[in-house]
Amino acid sequence: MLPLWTLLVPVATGAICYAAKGTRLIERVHLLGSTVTSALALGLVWRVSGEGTLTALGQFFLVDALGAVVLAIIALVGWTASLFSVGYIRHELQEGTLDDRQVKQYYFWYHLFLATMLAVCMVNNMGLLWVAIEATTIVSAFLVALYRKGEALEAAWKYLILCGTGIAIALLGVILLYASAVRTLGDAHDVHGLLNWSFLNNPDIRLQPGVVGLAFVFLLVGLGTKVGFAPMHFWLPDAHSQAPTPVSALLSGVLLNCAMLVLIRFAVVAGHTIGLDEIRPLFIGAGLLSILFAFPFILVQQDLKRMLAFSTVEHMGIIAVAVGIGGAAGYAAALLQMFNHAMAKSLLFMAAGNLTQKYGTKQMARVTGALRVLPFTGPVTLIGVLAISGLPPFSLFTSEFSVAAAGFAGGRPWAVAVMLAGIALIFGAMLFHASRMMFGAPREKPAAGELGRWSTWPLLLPLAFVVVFGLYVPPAVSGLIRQAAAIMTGGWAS
Amino acid sequence: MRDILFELLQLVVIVLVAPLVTGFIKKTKALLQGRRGPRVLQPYYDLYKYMRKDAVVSKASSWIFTATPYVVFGATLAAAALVPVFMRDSLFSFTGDLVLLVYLFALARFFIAMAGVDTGSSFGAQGASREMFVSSLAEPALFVTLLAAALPAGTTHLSSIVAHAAERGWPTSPAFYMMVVAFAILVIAETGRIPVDNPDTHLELTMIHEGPILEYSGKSLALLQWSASIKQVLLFALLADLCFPWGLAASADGPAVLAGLAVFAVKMAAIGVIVSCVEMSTAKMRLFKVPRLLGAALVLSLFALTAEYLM
Amino acid sequence: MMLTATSVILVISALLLVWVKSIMSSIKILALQSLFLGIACLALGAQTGSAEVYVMAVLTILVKAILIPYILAATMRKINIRREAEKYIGRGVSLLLASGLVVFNYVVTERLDFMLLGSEIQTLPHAVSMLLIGLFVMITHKKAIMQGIGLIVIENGLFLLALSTALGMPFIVEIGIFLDVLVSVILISILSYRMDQTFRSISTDWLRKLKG
Amino acid sequence: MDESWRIWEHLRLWLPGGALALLALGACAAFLFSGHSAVGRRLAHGCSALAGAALAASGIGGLSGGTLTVAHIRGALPFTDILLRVTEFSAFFLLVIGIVGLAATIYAAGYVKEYEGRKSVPLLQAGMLLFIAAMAGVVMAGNVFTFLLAWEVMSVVSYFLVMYEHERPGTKRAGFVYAVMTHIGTVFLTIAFFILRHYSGSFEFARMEQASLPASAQSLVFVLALIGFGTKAGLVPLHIWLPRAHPAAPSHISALMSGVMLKTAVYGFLLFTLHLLQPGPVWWGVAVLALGANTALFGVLHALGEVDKKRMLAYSSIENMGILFMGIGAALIFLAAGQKAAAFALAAVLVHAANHALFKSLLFMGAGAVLKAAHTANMNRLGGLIRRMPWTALFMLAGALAMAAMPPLNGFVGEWLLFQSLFALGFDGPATLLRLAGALAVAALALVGALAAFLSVRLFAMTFLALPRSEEAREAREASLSMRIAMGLLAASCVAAGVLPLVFAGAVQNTLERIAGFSGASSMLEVSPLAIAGADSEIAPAAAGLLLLCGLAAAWALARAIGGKTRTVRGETWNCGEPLEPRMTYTASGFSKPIRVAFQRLLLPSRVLYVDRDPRTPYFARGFTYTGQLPALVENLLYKPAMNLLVAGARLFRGIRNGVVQSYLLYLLATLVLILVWRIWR
Repeated sequence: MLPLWTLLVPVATGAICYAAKGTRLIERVHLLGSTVTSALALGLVWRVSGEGTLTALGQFFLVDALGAVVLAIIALVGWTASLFSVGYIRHELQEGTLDDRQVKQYYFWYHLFLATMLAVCMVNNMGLLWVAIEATTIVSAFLVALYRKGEALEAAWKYLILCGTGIAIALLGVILLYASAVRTLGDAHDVHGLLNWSFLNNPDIRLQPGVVGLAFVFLLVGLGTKVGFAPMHFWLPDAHSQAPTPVSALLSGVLLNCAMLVLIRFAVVAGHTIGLDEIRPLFIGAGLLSILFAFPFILVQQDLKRMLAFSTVEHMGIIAVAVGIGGAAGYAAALLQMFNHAMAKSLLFMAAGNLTQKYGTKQMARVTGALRVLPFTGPVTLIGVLAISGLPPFSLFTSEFSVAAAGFAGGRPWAVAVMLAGIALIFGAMLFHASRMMFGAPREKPAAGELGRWSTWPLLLPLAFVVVFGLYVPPAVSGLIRQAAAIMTGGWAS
Repeated sequence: MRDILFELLQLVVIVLVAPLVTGFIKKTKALLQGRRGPRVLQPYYDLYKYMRKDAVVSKASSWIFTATPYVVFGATLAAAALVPVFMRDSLFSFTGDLVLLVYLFALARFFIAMAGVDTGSSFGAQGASREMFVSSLAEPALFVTLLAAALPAGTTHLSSIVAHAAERGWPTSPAFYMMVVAFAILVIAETGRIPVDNPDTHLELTMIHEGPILEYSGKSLALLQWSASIKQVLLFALLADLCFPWGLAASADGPAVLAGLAVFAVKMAAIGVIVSCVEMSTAKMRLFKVPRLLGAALVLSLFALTAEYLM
Repeated sequence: MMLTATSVILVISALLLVWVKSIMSSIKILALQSLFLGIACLALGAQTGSAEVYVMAVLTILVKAILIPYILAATMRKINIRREAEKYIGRGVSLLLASGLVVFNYVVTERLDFMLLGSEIQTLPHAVSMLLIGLFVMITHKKAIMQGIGLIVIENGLFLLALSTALGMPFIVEIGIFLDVLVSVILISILSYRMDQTFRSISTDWLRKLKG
Repeated sequence: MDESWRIWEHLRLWLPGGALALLALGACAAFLFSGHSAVGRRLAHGCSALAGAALAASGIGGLSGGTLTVAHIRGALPFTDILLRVTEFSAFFLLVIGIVGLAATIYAAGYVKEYEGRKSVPLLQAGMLLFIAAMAGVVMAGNVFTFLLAWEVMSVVSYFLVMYEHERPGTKRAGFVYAVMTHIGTVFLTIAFFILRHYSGSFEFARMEQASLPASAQSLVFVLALIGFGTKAGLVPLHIWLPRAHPAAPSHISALMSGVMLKTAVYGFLLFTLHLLQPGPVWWGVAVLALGANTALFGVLHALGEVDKKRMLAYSSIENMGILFMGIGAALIFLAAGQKAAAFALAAVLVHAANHALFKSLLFMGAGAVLKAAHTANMNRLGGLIRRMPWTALFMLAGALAMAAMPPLNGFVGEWLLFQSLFALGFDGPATLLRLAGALAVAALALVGALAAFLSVRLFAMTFLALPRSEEAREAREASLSMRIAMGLLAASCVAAGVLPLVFAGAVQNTLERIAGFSGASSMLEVSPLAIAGADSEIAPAAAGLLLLCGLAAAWALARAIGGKTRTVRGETWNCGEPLEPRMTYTASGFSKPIRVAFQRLLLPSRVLYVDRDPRTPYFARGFTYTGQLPALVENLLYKPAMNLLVAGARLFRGIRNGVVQSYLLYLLATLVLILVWRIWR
């Protein structure tokens, strides 16, 4: 019954937040709700890592190690972001950029957003997987459009239209898959269970290669839009830069991983029928393209949050390359990279939130001497930038090294070489912007000093993960990741 | 025991003979120019005079200035202990080879240059700068020439080179002669003689070696000039050793040594005459013409090497 | 057979959508299209006699043929739009291009052997071409609301495909899809309303601030 | 006896790890007590002093008796184990790191007072400790992951240390260029390692050594390694970061960077060429030799053109790295030909590496002392400091003499060994052309050596001699005790290493004995406590030093004997009758002018003469301002254009994101269609 509760708690919290009166009360409810949600989710993860895949409501919910990894990300980032939200929203209230109604809406949609993402990790039926992903789009679109600004509106619109279209294309893929399943196995099995992951993730299942191949193309393009593969990623920087900062953290730290999870699941299923060699080049191609696309935009970027968004595109590319490389090592590396990136990127986005709120601008050119102005956020941002570009002793170094190693072992040296080159270039570009913002003597305005406890302490959690996982990954975590990789390899019989 | 004594004698001879050679060159130059010129022994009188004079030391200078003459003399003396003059072996041949020799000279130059700056006089600094400049251009040519000279023996160990060359007999290869010419040019440059430098002038525009020691007087000056002439003899001797090393005493017995001494005297005289001829027949070069001369030496020695390799 | 006929009609209506000028009339066309779909669904229900298909037919007619057009129209009235639908390219050209897309897609789908999927699957090319036309409409029109309409056209095509291949997706999935479509249409109308409030227009020309 | 031996055995095992632990501990202490920094500072310095000693000791310990495995920690993924070990080869570098680290620590105790109140001192100390630890980690790394981890940590930490005084103009850029260059270099290394992994099937160096690669792959790895480590070593044209970064850091950090960090690049390159790769074709050696010679010449010429003391030292580091790579090149040529002389060349490399570590860090510390005292590193504004800071001057003199490779200091031993190995190449190189190459290398080395002497004279004389050319220089005060102790330590070790070659050359021999393919090293190179003997020649530095002393004594005695006792009176320097003023004395830029003129074809110096004319009459001028400097050619001709091209391209490409949602949809459609086409017509 745990999954059901994990879904209901955030929905209820959202509803109460919407109904409740008074900011303080809302905040309390919000904090309580998100804490409970994360606790439940982590509990799920714990059970899965202990007992393996578990199902609930018959076959309706299914949580396997693969989903558990993303579930853990949602729990951690979601909790951090919700803590951060309190400080952020208070500040916006003081500034007058948000009013009480919007605050209510914010908390309402925030929890709904969490719920939809949790659903993505827990539903068994792959059709519902699609429904859940579409739901995340709609819900988060409301959050992106929270501010009463033309830009916010524009971002939300682009987000909705592009992702809506993409998802619709993906639906075509789902339908084809289902159709093929019905044709081949319909009379043998119950039609309703045909789209279940638990049923389809089975190497012995052979559907019609032609259909599934076509279906996978639609799925890749459609879900790829949501994941943010170049050149379908253009909604991403807008949405991420216009949304309230905690939401940006969720978007690029969690939502994209959810989409990636869905894509991986479909790829696994498709892999049974059409084999790996049809799929791997697509993943690697999409990944490399995303990495190379991101570089120029980061190099000549002026907007801080948009720069981070493009770096997210790059990292989704890295993950895609890792998935395309495949093999137990490749998948493990991909999942580790997912986790580490989620931590580092949410850290960076929240730090960026502090910067923008402190300086009152997202233009990097106007930010100077941040190390002095924000004695905590400044160094943290610097660490985040170094971490996100895969420098040790931070966690992404380990995972990116693993990706590269797996790539060479898996016979993709050129892909890895290109990837490494891209990463190095992007490091240069990001460091250029970061050092211009961080170092140097600050101007007299704004006066030095952090915004407050609520906007600094939450950063400690992801920071801890970024630093600790760089040197030591607890066996429990690596065990879970190995399980997940095993699920993927077990699926992808090559 | 005996040969150690003789080798010591060798050292003493160099130190004592050095001013004589200087005087001899001055004299021959004067005669060639149709003057009577100073007496051959004049340098000795000069040195004695300087030694007894009180010294005037610049207020601006530091202990570097005071120490330099001793360091220079010491380094030159150490060098003298390495070079065989009339015997095949030298006193301290085990301490080092050609490279050490060159670097001992460099050490002396190093201190002279610093002393030149130390007084704060711009002549001194200028001279120091030029000194280092010329030497740094001379060094590559010098080393390649040494390589060419050491090539037949296959070692940079001076005594062995001498021994090997003495056995070899009169060389016929063109390489040998190119090497000799190159080395001669370098010796002139290192000894600070026309056309590279003019030891007899104190015009700030022309002087190189005289610049740094301009401020010196008394004992210090004496030591510096003495070591300059010792260095000159050493370089001449080196030229003789590497180019025509015949007549050096192979063993440490009286007659051989006497013969060696005689040959040595002849060699010095010959070189001295040649040098003075060159000095009176050429004019001093502009400073920035010097690199070409040294470059020529380098090219020559490289040709010499190539020829040596191809034979 | 009947489904194929329907699908042809749908494609034609979609092409018509490319042709018409006024937004209101395109909404009407959309409603009609959805109605056709509902009817076809009913017929299929009659053929197979499965309750789920009936329910879906009713839902289609209620949601897609009545509710959604109503919402859109209401929004239009609130916005009381002044000018007609503006496009990047003229009607003739766009019609030409759209038909070109359709042809391309027929060529493509020709090359895949769908005999495995059985005869009804002939609707696949039509579905795909509706998808392409929908995209085309979204691309060529400047009015924000038209992009919403394009989205629904795509949805209709897909629904048709689902119907023809496997009597629709599993029931619960279908319900979910309906819900998503409905909510997204509501969102679209809200956003276009706010657009009108902010820019005094719903032309996407105003949505060009976020570049680079 | 036996008991003590067992204790020593235990120590050998525990020292290296212990040193790393101490460093980490110290760093933490510095952080924890950052509030009241006095406590933190003492703790941190205590730890790192101990650690430095421990590293040096473990270096000595590691020089004999096989490989020690220090630590092996399992990682989350199969290839992310952390493996630390000490081989004879890495022990040598540990020794160097230990000594310099120790000196730097002692020096820092006094030097950091400079920053008290202005900046966070604990951060600086923590950085220094981590830096030392990372460098030790690089040479102790036993597998690829550990190596790259330590390597990158080293880069990151040093980046932060360079940025320590980020308010100063130019520092930002310096740090940025440094970080980017070194990171790109690391990418090359990573790929090289992975290629090796591909053929050896293991990430452990010990296993990689047995792998045999096809010739093409070997050469590829070699080139990648050359680029990767060449970037760290500052080989021209990959050097641009070095003259910016090294001077920007606090002086003891500059000392560590120039003295030790560059040596890790040498270590890495030797690790590849001697251990991981089989002996390769001759052209490897020739390429490295040429590159090295080129770098050395470039470095020394630019150093002579520089008036900022620390920048000048940085360029001279480039020069010395060039010299080291010349040696490596010679060694590679001999290896390719299977000649024993390789051992000799390698001995030259190792000895010179150690020597350079000693005297360059000494010089940087001296420069730091002067900087702290006179608040300027511009030599045109210094001068006459020998009276104000006699001790610093003395130690700097030792350093300068060492840098000029003057006997009997350590610089000479390395220079001599290198000359010998190049002579050996000239004597009996594998082929005629190679012998000629040897001759040319000899010429290049001689030129560089002589110019280095010029440089040292300039460095010392223009800082400490003549008259102070600025108010600050007149006000300068002697460095604090700890700084003097540190410099004295290094100066003493310079002399020691010069007079008793055993100190390093002996260690080198132990090392060479065990490097693959040098079992016969001893036959080539004999090191007795007092003398080094090669096949071709021998020197006894101790005897040479003794000889020099005797010479000095003789000089004094002679002067006394002949001249008797004379007086010395103080007088004005003769200045054409004018009183001598500081501004009349020669400046650093004037001192090296002849070089700029002679090499102007190569260096294209810029010279600007600004004449402040008297408005009333055209014939007189109030003043002249002359500036002559060397342009950074490589940057202007190579890097800047490339960078501009990149940025312009990016701006152009950014245009596709034009903000029009329809066009985004078009991209989507196009992608879909393209993939479909690819899928179907494949």
